[in-house]
Amino acid sequence: MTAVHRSVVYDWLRHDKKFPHVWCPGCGLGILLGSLVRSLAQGGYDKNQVVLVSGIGCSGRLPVYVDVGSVHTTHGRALTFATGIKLAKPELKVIVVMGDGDATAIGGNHLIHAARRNLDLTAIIVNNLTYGMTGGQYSPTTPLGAKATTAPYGHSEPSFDISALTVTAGASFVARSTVYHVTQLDQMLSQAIAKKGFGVVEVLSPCHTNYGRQNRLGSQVEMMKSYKKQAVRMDRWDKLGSAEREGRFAIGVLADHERPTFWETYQGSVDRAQAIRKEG
Amino acid sequence: MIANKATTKRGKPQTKHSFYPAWCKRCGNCVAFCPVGILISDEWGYPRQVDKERCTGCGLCEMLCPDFAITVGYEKPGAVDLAHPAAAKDSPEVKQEKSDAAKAASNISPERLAPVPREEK
Amino acid sequence: MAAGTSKAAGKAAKSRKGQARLLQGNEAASLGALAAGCNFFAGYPITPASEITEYMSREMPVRGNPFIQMEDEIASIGACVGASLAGRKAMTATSGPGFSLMQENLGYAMIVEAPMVVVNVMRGGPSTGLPTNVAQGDVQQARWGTHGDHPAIVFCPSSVAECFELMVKAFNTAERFRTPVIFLADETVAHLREKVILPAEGDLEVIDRRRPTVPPDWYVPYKTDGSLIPRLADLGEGYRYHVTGLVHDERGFPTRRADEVEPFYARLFGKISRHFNDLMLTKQYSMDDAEIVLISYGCTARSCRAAVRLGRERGIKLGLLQLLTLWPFPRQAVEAALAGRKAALVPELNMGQISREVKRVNDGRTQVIRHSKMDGTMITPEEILGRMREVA
Amino acid sequence: MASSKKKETAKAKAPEMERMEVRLAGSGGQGLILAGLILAEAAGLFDNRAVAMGQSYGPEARGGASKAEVIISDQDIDYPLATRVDLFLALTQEAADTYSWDLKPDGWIVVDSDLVSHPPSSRAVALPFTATARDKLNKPMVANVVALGAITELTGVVSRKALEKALMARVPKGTEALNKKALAAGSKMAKAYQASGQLAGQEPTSEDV
Repeated sequence: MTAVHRSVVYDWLRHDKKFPHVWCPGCGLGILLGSLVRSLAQGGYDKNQVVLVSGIGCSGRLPVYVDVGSVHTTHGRALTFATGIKLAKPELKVIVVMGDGDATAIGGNHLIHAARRNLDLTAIIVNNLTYGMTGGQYSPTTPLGAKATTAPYGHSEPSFDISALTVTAGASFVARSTVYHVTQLDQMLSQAIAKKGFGVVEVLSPCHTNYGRQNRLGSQVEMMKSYKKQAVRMDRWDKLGSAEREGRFAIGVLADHERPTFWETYQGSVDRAQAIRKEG
Repeated sequence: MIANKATTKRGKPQTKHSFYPAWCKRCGNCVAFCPVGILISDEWGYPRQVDKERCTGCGLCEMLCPDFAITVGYEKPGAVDLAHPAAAKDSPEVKQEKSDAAKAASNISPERLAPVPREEK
Repeated sequence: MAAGTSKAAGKAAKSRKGQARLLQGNEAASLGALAAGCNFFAGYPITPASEITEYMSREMPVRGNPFIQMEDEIASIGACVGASLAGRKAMTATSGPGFSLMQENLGYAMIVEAPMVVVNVMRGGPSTGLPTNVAQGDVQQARWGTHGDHPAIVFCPSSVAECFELMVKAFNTAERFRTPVIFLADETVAHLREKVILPAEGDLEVIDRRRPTVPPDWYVPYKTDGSLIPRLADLGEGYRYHVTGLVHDERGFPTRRADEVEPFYARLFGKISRHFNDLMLTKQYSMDDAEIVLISYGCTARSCRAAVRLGRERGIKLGLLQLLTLWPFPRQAVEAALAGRKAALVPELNMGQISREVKRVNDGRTQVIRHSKMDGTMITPEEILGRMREVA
Repeated sequence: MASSKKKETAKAKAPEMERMEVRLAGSGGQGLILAGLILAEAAGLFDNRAVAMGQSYGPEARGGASKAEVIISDQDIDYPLATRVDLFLALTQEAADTYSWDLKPDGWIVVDSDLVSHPPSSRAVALPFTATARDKLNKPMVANVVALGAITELTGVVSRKALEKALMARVPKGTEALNKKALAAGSKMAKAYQASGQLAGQEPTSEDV
């Protein structure tokens, strides 16, 4: 595998869409955008064969910056649109970018069913622990006790572990990384995109503007530095006791296995249907 | 492979940073995460390279820049960067420059410079 | 029995085109969709529309086309919009509760101008309502269900034969105008079996969307010629453009500029209103000398036809204007039907959703009376004739 | 109207038929919807008349009263549901009770003699459909076909030939002979019934109306 140079991103960005982009200064989405584009270029995909689909929220604005077919859909439903696109044209590489609220609150049902069906899609879930675009309300991944504009006295619900959820639901590939671990992120994305079946990459990304400010976590620099402290690579994570795991999270590949995709099993139905019809 | 590239005193290829102030939002990622600490914020919060010689060309600043406002390339042989003459390892001038810039930058928070866009979903 | 039905249906689908067949409304609608080129179906089962989803699950794999039963109706219409953008002729079918769930993505299809057909087989509502009973309560929802102001095209069949014909028309309209089209049937028509003679395949006019002919670099996704209908490129064909539910400029990128937003909406409405005459379908029964006119649609139009027949046997000069297009509301046809009549009666299985439209376009000289029924059963011809005393 | 059809034979060109409403009722699982389909296809596709068929939709898949209604006419069928039923077949007491409120006073009422102890009218023709299917054909599930054979013979609502063709097109492969037998058993019992003269005196009296 020959490495592409970082500057390849400029070949993939949409220059008729004016930069700078809409996100706040320091937002991790920009880092993810670069990482995603590098991974696509690295994989040698044809721009014409890639479709980027997103929902609503800060992450929803990501596809517009990439010079591929891009579809910015409704809140929580990006995976359903992607399902339609993929089934309509199975040869396309369909990548879905969602936020944590998008993917696990309003779109939680679609997420688990997409994983169960094992559609050949890549789902990138940008987890910033909050609803950033609408002002910092709590999301299903907001930690217990954290502050949000709708949890002024501290959040009273436990949170989802997105990666564990999608592993259980049957995704072929699940990995977690952060925008701080950007070289690892490039790798995880490359693997997920190349994977046949439903690939999930959970990307922790700081929202210093809303989540960080309300919880006094400092600027995105401090938040990214905290990722450095909290993130533990999978091989080490397995050796940690539960006390040591407190306040930390694992990064790396959580699941990677082969399962037939929906399209493959559906071809079985197609064959049987055609055989039965031929018999009359 | 890198024969046509300028080299540093230690024989490594000489890197060249390009900054695009038009895209830069002055978030400070590049300055904060440069492993060798050769990027500083100027008085407006824009990054600037102070010690070209020590740049390893790792590209982390480029990858961690959310705004695609930095590229790290290689100096062409013989090119002279007039704005940033090669500086010795944190020479007194560099130290002074860093502390001046830090002072200036501390007065201006990035958030104040670029209002946070807010919209309803 | 299930095996017998599917076998007969399958055999029939192949060999009996152009011949008489006994079909259920839902089956005829499905066959109409297939005849019109439907090659993508995503749905979620719901009474009384499940037969369409079942029929498609049998027929799509035979043709090698995708069928998927999604996790809910929101997902179903989402998948249809995605497939439509990737070049397929997509359809989903549901009933009231599912149709309510679909509204947001229906609005999305409207704003990105994705051609597709949404079937809503009306049952009693609101909420779970009367799942197996007939009603016509979704007429205004079909027009105004999704938020924001937008045009809507809604067809409403009253017989099994019309289920087929109007479904072909629905797909052709969707493709021609680049818009979602709603096929609004009701439980009676959807479950009714009638003998129909389907046209042979070659006799049908099938319209496909206009795709760009320029090279990708020249493609401006929402720029239009005089027709106001932009050309739609399939995803993955080299035309790398952006699709968004935000109001967008000609290039497809979000805009909030007043000088781009206004023309956007003007075009969205204009592309439909410019072709009103092609869209507004009506049928007339005994209208020439009618003194009292019935205006109706869906299964209730069948009651009206019987009432016209029975009324005339009794010396009441009744006529019927049947609306096959509910939206855009066939104003001219209704105006013409009202002109010079003693009175108009609008029977419907709701509290007056079309009668208010009839009243709206009435010039005031004709008495317009609504006849509402909401007990989960059809209006009988005798009930309509029973109103004649107050009319005459 | 029904009586005028009595002597019609399969070969003769069927006379012009005005709207005729048939209701087949029983309990879910007795195959009355299928019987309705066969009747409708016989009339529509093989006798070449206009036909409309509706059926009851309830939450129960089995049990409970269920019905199929077939409207047959040589004119276009405007109102597609039954208004006054010309021919009512009931295979259970519950169905006979539930669906007999809108019968035509001079219409046909045919019931299963074992399962319907209290027919809706004293004029009702009671025949042993289920018993015949069970005892003579060893297949209780073909009671619906036996009944179809009988009502066709009695009323001529469709031609015998059309019914047979429609039946053969619908039934699963391998059951053709059984179904033909069932049809014949139905016709036979109807003929015997007619021969026994029990139809005399069946004209409605004031008590029935």
